Amino acid sequence: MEEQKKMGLQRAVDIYGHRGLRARQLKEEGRKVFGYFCCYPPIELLTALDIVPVRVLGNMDEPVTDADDYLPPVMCIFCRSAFDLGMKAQYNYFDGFIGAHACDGAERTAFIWQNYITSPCNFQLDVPHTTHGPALNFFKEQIALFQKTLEEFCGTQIQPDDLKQAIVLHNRQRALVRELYGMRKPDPPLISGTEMLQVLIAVMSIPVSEGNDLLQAVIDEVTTRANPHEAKRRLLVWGSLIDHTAFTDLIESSGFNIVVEDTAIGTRPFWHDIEITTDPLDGISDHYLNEVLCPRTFRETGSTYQADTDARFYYLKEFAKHWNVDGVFANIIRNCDIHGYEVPVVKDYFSEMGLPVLVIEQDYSTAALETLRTRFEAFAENLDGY
Amino acid sequence: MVVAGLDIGSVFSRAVIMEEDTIVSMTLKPTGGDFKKAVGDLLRDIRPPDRFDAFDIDTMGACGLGAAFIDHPFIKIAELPCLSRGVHFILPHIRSIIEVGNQYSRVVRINDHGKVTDSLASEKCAAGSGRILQVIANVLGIGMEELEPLAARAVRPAKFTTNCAVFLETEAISRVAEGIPAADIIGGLHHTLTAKIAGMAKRLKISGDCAMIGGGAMDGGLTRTIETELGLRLHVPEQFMLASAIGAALIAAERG
Amino acid sequence: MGIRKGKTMFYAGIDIGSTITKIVIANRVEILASVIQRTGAEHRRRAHRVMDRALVQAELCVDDLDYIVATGYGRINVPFADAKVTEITCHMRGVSWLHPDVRTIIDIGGQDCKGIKVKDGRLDDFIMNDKCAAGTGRFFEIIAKVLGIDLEEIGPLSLTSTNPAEISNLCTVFAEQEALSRLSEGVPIADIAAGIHKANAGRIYSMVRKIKIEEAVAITGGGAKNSGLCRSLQQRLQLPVFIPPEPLITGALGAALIAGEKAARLDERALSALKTHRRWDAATFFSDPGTLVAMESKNSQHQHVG
Amino acid sequence: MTENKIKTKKSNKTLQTAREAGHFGKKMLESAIRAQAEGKPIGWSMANWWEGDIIAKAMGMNLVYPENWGAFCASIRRAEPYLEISDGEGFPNTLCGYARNNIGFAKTLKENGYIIPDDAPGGGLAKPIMLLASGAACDARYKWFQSLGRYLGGVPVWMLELPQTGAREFFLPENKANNLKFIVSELKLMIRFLEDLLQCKMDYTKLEAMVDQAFKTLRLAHEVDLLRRSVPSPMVSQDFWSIMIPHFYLPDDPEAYAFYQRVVAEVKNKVDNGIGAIPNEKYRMMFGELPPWHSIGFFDDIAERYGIAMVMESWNYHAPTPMAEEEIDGVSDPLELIARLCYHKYTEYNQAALDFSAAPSYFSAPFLEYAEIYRADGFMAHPLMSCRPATYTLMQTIQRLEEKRLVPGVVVNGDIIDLRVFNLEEAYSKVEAFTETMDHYRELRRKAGMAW
Repeated sequence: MEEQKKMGLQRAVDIYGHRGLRARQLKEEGRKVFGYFCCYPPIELLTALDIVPVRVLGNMDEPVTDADDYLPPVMCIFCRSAFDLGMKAQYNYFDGFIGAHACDGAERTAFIWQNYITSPCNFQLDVPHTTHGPALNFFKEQIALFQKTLEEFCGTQIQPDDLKQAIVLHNRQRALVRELYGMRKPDPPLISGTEMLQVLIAVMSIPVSEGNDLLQAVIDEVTTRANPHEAKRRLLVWGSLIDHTAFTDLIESSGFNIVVEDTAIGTRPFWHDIEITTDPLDGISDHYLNEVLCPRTFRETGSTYQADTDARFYYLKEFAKHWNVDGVFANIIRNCDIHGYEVPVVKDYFSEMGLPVLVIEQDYSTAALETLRTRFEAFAENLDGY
Repeated sequence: MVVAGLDIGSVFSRAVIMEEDTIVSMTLKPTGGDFKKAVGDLLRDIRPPDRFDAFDIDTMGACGLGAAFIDHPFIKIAELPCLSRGVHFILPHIRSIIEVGNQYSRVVRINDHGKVTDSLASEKCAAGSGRILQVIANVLGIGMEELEPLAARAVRPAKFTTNCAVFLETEAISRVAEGIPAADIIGGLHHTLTAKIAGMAKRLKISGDCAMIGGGAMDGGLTRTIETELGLRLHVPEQFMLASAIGAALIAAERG
Repeated sequence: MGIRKGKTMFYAGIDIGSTITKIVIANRVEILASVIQRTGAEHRRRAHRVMDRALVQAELCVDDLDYIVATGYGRINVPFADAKVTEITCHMRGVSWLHPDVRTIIDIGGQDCKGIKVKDGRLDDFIMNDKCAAGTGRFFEIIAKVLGIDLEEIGPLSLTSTNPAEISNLCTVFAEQEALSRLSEGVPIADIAAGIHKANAGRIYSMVRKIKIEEAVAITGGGAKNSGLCRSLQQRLQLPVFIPPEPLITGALGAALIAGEKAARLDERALSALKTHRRWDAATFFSDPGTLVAMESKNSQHQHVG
Repeated sequence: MTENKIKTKKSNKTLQTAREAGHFGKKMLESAIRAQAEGKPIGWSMANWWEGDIIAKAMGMNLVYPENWGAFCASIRRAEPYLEISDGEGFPNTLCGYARNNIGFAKTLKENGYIIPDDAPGGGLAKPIMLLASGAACDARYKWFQSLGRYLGGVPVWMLELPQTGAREFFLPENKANNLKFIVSELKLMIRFLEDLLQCKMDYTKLEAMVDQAFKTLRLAHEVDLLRRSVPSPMVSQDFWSIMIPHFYLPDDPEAYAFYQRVVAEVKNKVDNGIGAIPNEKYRMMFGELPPWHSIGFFDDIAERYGIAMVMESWNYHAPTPMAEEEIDGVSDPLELIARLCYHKYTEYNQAALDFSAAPSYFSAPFLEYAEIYRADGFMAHPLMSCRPATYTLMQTIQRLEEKRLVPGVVVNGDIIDLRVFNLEEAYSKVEAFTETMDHYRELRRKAGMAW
């Protein structure tokens, strides 16, 4: 119970460093633990059944070997890495696994995961591509099936009030994360990109209530401590997720402070609260389909190219303005189509705001990171007017 | 029947002559850049004076990059079956092979007839090939066989940042100049190569006894490192450089 | 104290590339000295030696230098540098000083290859390959060896070819074998060389085109000294190409120019403080690994301060 | 820079009807060009398993298929310049080759004031008034059309929804009803969208007729697949890749129906007389994913050299098995029929997916079923650098075929667009070695008492 006493950033670092640890402890204490892939499965339902949701991530520091037989090299390396860890039994404590049809990579990986890494309970959540009325309807029905599957597995019904309670808890978490994001608005930011990443991944590896305590503790610590960070160029990260501090460290030691991330570990899962509706599934389905803003979801094309991009990326303007961004890093994990197709569009969009964009297609490997340093330093020099 | 088997590789050219199932003559020489010449020399030297001249050879099988330059009638055979059949002939009990060549590394599983049942090779680029070992040996002015005792003294095996075979060479060479102990550099190289090769071996689920051949087999150090990494026994046959030539002869005999 | 006094300020740029080290010493208006030497492994001692030669050429001593900027992949190993700047920025600056109309720079180094876009004298976009030897100087060294000719010959020789050989492999090692087979087939060396240049020009072009190639195009680095490669590139680009009089020093030149700008931001006291902190002497006892390690840590502290 | 690297020997189709099939590809392009000349509405469409294109056509939309056109550009080696443009625009070169080809073309179209440049391969693609995207099977097939906004600004994209249920989930009680309801209501939305766009009403009797025709054509196309189960194989993949065009893109076209009647007749005749597509059929192989269009001749060579007959291809290019009567009995609403058709297409192999734990039911599981009914000796996987989603499950398929069916697999790297990836020599030596592997596994299947 050492971890319990240590609070704040240090605890975040510990959990980040030993991701499965807390979940394994809770499992020994009799709690059920579920893994979920990408940010589309509605984990509120898990919480409502007292199940611990653990976000499945990869490891840039671990060469992909065991996955090679099942997922081809031409596939998104993040997905391959996550599955590789699975094959190496690093997620062998799951009582259940929830996959979602977010993108091709996530969907196929989830299927193959369930074929080879068996856990007692599995669900594959189909997520519609559009936000049409029928799509929302269908998505709600999918979530209902998901709920049934969980209830059968646990042998208990989810009471509407329990679900609402869970939603409140997760909304609280979203609010705390946003509050923490607010502390990156000052220059220098009160919390670095690396610290933020450690906190967010920690939060995705422990029960929501513990996560909320952790967030609160971090907020207190960050607001009271002497700010250790120096002012540097303020960077917005857009695109594929970053889930290893080696990468954020590289960026922040090359002349930048990361101040906001529009990624699947950054703002996307946390930016909007779930509305509490009479039938909770209405609020949940609406949130995950309409408010988790990954470009995998098709949003109606406007009458002009401008209207189309505005409809899809308006929120980036807000980020740029309120977080006083100097430049943008478009992070593309090689073979990530969802973001790959958007590169020219997003570049157009940011240039209109007068923000330079550094696009890097990278191979999701710490070994290959150092070669990126020159690119970031040159980008920083560019922003410095050289 | 008298059969000749040739394996014209980029670095070495080999030939064997077999009468029924016995090797009556074998030769191995550096290809030295000119395939035509290599083939010519080979066909001249392979013939034991007391017995055949080239015309006594009933059929000839050949594989390898330079096979195209053979100006006698012969049967062109893919490298993989030759390699497998050859190893099977030399080590009948072996069911899996690791070949560390000059351009690529290869892992093969064979059945009790020496036929390929499964195989993997490093493709597209030379990353993971054994070429670096020869290069570094030259730089240090030692023979491949001296690499092992050296590597044994490695204290902190050097880490290499690149995958590209060419850059790996330059990186290793500059380490030498930086005064990093040769032992650590070679140790580091052994680990780098082993990582790639072991990866392939694991994918083919290789276990137990296994043959180690190709130029890389000259370096016992690499062999040991792979052994420990994979926890299996590697056998380096005496005629490991000739395996594919022998296989070519055997297959030619079947087809001829 | 320097052997010269007076208002003129002196700046040095040192570009430590993977294979060649270049130094440019300049004042506000002209280049006073430029030195080019093979890098060798011990960058630091080399840096120190090359700088010595440059100083002699410029008739200056190290304390006359008001600001020193190091660039190139060995930039972290220059203890006497006052600042480090990436080769991308330096090339950009150097080239646009020589030729302000250049919009696209293709820099072909010994172990990497870059495409740099310039817009109103500022870095607009860039791309680089440092993962694979294809399209780098190293590729040509290796092939030249196979063909049994000097690196300097391979370019001119390729120009005499009327029928370039087909070289399909871009992995240097495989291409080496391909060249070997062609040789054995009796294909003329000139045609093989031409094929090699064609293949690499294609590789370089398809990388650089990702940053939208626009006129005027400049080729720098060792590759610019290879007439065969320049022609193949030009055929691929279908655009006029500017090659600096000394394509190797654009990085060092840019570094020197940036040194000037950095110095201009400092007052007298800050400038002299710089000089007293410079660890010139440190550059002499590098051979033993002990100091190597020591330097590493000092350097990294240094980084954090500056 | 890669010209004549691979000898493009034209492949010898073994069926007379296959040689005639090229006509349909031309027909599609020409009718679109004509329509453009006559000022009729043009739409660019993704292949969508008959979900949306029949509806669009029923509304008087003239559809062209950039994927199909991409294959055409590749086969005549005219894709490279378009790929270069796409790369220059900043699109990663890891994206779908067909997409990069089409994006490059769209840019030239825009720069040419939306008049098709004279040098455009096969007459090019006329400017569309809508883009019919599909979320099924592959993200590229909507992200790509979405990204065309930069060049066709203002041309609306309609996104077809085709749900992809998991294997376990397929058997959950409500799921099927939910899926069908979802598809139907989406199709209704699409019709409303088209009615607004074209300012005309949907003629449902016409649609009914077209759907009916499509069902008939697809049934014939499936009969061909049934005939292909016989040994020796009456036709090979080289034939299939030609004859798939009509049923894949034009099933509602009476001419396509008539065509398949001739195909069935020809194939049946060969089966009845035991005539194999290749004289010395020794190995029967299945082929995973699209072929290297620019060197189909390769398959003739390995047929000649090793007696390899390619007897079956990826699930996605085949007509579905006919639906059980109770599925369509009394169903008259064409939208309901369409919904059931494509839902059936995507889910019919879910039992196999569970039995062999080889989910998903698309791409992966079908091969495990084919292995037995087509008596396959081996599986050739052709991972596509630029059509990756189709490739994601290939490795698992190889694994499962080997474990569960004792059918080995060989990987031959290639691409549908980039000529450089496919290395002919490497492919030959791999296949030569692989014949030994197939012998070995045939022995294993015999020992295991398997049916083939």
